[in-house]
Amino acid sequence: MPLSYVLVLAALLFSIGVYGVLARQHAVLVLLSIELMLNAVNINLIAFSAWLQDTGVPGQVFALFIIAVAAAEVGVGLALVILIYRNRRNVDVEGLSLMKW
Amino acid sequence: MEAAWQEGLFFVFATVITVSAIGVVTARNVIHAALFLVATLIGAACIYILMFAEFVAWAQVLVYVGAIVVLMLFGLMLTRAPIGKYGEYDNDQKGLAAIVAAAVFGVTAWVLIDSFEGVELPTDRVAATTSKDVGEAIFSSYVLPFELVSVLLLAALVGAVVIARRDERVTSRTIDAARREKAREEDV
Amino acid sequence: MPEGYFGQYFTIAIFIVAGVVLVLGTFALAKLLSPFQPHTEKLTTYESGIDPIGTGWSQANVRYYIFALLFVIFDVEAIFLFPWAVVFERLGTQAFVEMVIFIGILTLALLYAIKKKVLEWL
Amino acid sequence: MTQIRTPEDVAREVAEGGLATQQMILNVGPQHPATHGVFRLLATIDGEILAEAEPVIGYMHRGYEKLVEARDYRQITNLVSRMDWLSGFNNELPLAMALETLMEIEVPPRAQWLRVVMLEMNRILNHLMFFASFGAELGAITPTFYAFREREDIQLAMESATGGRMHFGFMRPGGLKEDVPRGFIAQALKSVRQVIARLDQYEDLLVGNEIFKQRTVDVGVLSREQVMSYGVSGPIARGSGVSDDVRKDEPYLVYDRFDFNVPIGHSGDCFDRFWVLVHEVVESARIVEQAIEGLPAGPVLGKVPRVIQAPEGEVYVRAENPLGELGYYLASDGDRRPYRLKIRTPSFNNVSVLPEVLRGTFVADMIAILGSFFFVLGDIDR
Amino acid sequence: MPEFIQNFELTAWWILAIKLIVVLTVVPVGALAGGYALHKVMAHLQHRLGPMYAGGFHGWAQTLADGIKFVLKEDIIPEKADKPVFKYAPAIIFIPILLLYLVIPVDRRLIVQDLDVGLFYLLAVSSIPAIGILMAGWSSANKYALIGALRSAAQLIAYELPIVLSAATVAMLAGTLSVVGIVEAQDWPFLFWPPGIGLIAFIIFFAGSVAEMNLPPFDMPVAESEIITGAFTEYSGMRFIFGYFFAETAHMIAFSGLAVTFFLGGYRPIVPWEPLTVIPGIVWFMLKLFVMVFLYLWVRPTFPRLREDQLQKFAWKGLIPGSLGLILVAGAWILYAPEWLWH
Repeated sequence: MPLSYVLVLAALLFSIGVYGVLARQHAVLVLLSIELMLNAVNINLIAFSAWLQDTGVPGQVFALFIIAVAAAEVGVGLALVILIYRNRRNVDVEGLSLMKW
Repeated sequence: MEAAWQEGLFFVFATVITVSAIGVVTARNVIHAALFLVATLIGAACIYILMFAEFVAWAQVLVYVGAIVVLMLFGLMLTRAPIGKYGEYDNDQKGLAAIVAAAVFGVTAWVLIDSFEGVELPTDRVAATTSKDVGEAIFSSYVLPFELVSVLLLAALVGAVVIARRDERVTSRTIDAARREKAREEDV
Repeated sequence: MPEGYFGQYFTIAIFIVAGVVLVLGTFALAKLLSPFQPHTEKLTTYESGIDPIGTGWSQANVRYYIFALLFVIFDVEAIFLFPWAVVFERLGTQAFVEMVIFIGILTLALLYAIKKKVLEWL
Repeated sequence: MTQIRTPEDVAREVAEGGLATQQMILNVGPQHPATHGVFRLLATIDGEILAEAEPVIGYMHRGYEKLVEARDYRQITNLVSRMDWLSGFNNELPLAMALETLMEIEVPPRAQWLRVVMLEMNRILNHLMFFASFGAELGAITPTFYAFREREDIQLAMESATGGRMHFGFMRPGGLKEDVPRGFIAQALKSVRQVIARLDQYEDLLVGNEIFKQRTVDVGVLSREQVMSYGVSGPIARGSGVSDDVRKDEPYLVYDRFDFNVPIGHSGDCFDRFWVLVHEVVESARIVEQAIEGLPAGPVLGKVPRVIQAPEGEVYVRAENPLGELGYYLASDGDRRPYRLKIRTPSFNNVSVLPEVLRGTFVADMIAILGSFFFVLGDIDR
Repeated sequence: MPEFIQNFELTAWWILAIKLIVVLTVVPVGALAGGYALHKVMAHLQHRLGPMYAGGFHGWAQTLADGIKFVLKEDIIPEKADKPVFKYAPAIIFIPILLLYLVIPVDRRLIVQDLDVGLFYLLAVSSIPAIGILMAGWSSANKYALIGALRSAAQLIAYELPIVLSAATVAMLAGTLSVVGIVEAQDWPFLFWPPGIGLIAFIIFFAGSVAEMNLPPFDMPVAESEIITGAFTEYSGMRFIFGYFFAETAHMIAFSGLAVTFFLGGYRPIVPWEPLTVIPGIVWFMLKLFVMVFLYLWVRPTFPRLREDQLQKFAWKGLIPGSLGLILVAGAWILYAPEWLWH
């Protein structure tokens, strides 16, 4: 199976994530789209790891680290969203112009 | 024979991933979007298994599906999901966003296809990467990032606790904000 | 039928499909056998026999979020714990100390949460 | 006292944004497993915590006080028996006593002693029922079956004498309907002794259980002042350390001849209320034992005119029902029917204090508190 | 003997088919039998007889009759519910539980599929039902269901961790994640060696699994006296069965199997004496399984339930720090305990 198939899939997933980040208003949905992008990265890493199997498994290890980073990102991100929701009763990223307020 | 199997399955999973990822970014209901994300994540886990990374695949299921999505669902139930079943969550730059996304996809896909033309993934491996391989790699070569992960998680927890902790001042301010908002709506 | 590594997952995939068929098949069977007489009263939301006030999609408690976050953090720990569990005996003291530090830092997180009383309810 | 809001009021408040902190209105009841019938709590909850709870009653209102005005006294005896369906005999007693006072009927000693036997057995029945339901509400299912095992024996004894299992209709102004049958004495004695003997099991199963203590100690504390100001009575009042028992304070029948204690709690939490309840079972069993041992011979019905017709006058009679103080205020204009019968039921007053106790507790504690506020719906709504 | 039996060859496909048939029979039948055992054990612990009529002998067909009744029940989906999510939430709860059965070795060779990461697979799969429960509770648009789902999910995740961490202890002692490898690595006396570690891990695992299955004293997600049936308040018919009853009993049997595999030596004889080793491993496994199932059933009618905050406190301040400490103790033991203590 050609490596480029997997890479194109990852690219597709990544751009869907990009679309989500740009087109969504709800902050949690933006976070979900970021997860899509992180997963695209993971797919890439795993694919390269499978390709370069003779050099050990750094790709997979990095994927694990990315999962950990995603966990931290979601944790803090959602906490921010909750705080914003508490103060403003909505979570539209469009309305987030606290500095101008 | 093996290669054909692998390729066919790859296309099945790729379709699942793509369709559900599109579901994530277009769903009209936030919970549905999160559930589409579950499908995407499980599809990605299947791809990992196809790429001989079974440990990462199950780690993905354990952490992403079992924990991060649950956290997301809790987060959603803490915010907008309860109030309306369906809502308009897209902003008015949908068209622009689609163009940007398509451009990103076009450029990266072209670059990737161009640079990795003719590279074939191995399909004849007898065994996958074992948990032993992963463990040895982490605990001999990647010790520092591993320890940093714990610091990162600690920082994330501290940050989240500071931000999301129940605080009386916040609550009363919330009420004020709600009143202000209501007044603003009435003005309009 | 594939063998070796793919064979293992082929079996599991078959069982997933079989499970789906089992559940959905039973649903279909139930649909065939059971009566279907919808009625407005029957389809209302149950709330102790009273018409619900407000919607059922109400806001959750923020404490649940902290619990879920703690869980995520320790779950991430678990994915590093298992590779460690199978190799630390061979790698010896060095790997053991690494894990002691790792668990120590995460225990700090738990202690912080306990100290900030986010695990308390009232 | 907080004003009771109707659902419409609350709905309006929600619509107006008065509850902007996202509190949720939850109806607990009228059709809910924990409310023993059609009792409704209008709970405002924030996550798992109750901001406020309003009891809404009246779903079972049958208009007893009006019904009795159209019935003669014999019919009324059977009617009030159904008011608090767990302690029928106890409901019948004060009415008979009121009539006896007005009509100046002498009750023969055997009837008095037998009444005590029946009353206390009925009290055991009632208390065991709440023992069972409290356990069930806290998720322990086994106590239910233990309690019903004991209830069955006592009920068999009472059935052999009265023919009824819940609504006995055995009381008559002036005494009892008839003498107890042969074998009743032995059976009653055996069943109450069994209860005493098995009390250790209950102590082990619930009272001594660590989880049970965690769920009940310091939960739903009812202060002495609240007891006083809301007119709470019965085991609930005694759980808060208020020594209030009509049997001791104002002995009626022959209660002054028996040696029994009134168990008193001190902290007024769910655990103390439950502890009082369990220990009252023993005390009641001891009274039954003593009453049977000292049972005099003789008739069981005094000289009663053919037609029961209370002379003009009024009387207030109170007695210690299993759930608290039951009072009948009987005003007669000399007819065969009461002119007015005002019923003061224990559960009504006891439940009125609930909003005070429930404020700021957990949803789970709400269930423990409801379980420890021993009430019967029929008794509240009459 | 008919010709087709003589010519029958046990190819890989046939083995797979047999495995499929066995598992798909064992799981529902086991769930029914577990339900019957639940009725009977509980009844006898409470001075009752339990079911006595259905089917004749001691009411053996009671749960079967219940099952048939539920198939015939009308499937009511509330008007306000989110229909697709509501409909398929029970499947998301039940199918992962079915998948747990795949890696439990009933005998040395009798296992559906041994995986190199078997233990990890188990934990990953058993973390999925939390999503199903949240789906069920949220889609019902019912307040009780939502409270129940939140409680349930919070409880599942809080008690998932003790299970994961005690399983990590097991993996450390065995030095492998393969389930068969774990059974093989255990030495007599399974639970009690190394001293304390195995037993404490077992207790933590047991407490965690009782909570995962929503058995008392951890049954507040479905506390009928508080929130009716929690997330399943609006469910009826077959969906209720798969989401709740089947899931509960199938979960119980699966976790009993896991406890046997991780701690009680799986299919190996309880004492390594010569005459006992003749008895096939499947018999030993089943015996130990029955003991475990009975333990779970015994817990059920014994305790009142805890409160939500007490439950979380028990997990986060008791079990989780305890199991983290246990991991370090086990690691120190494995690395530094003198060799002669080991064998």
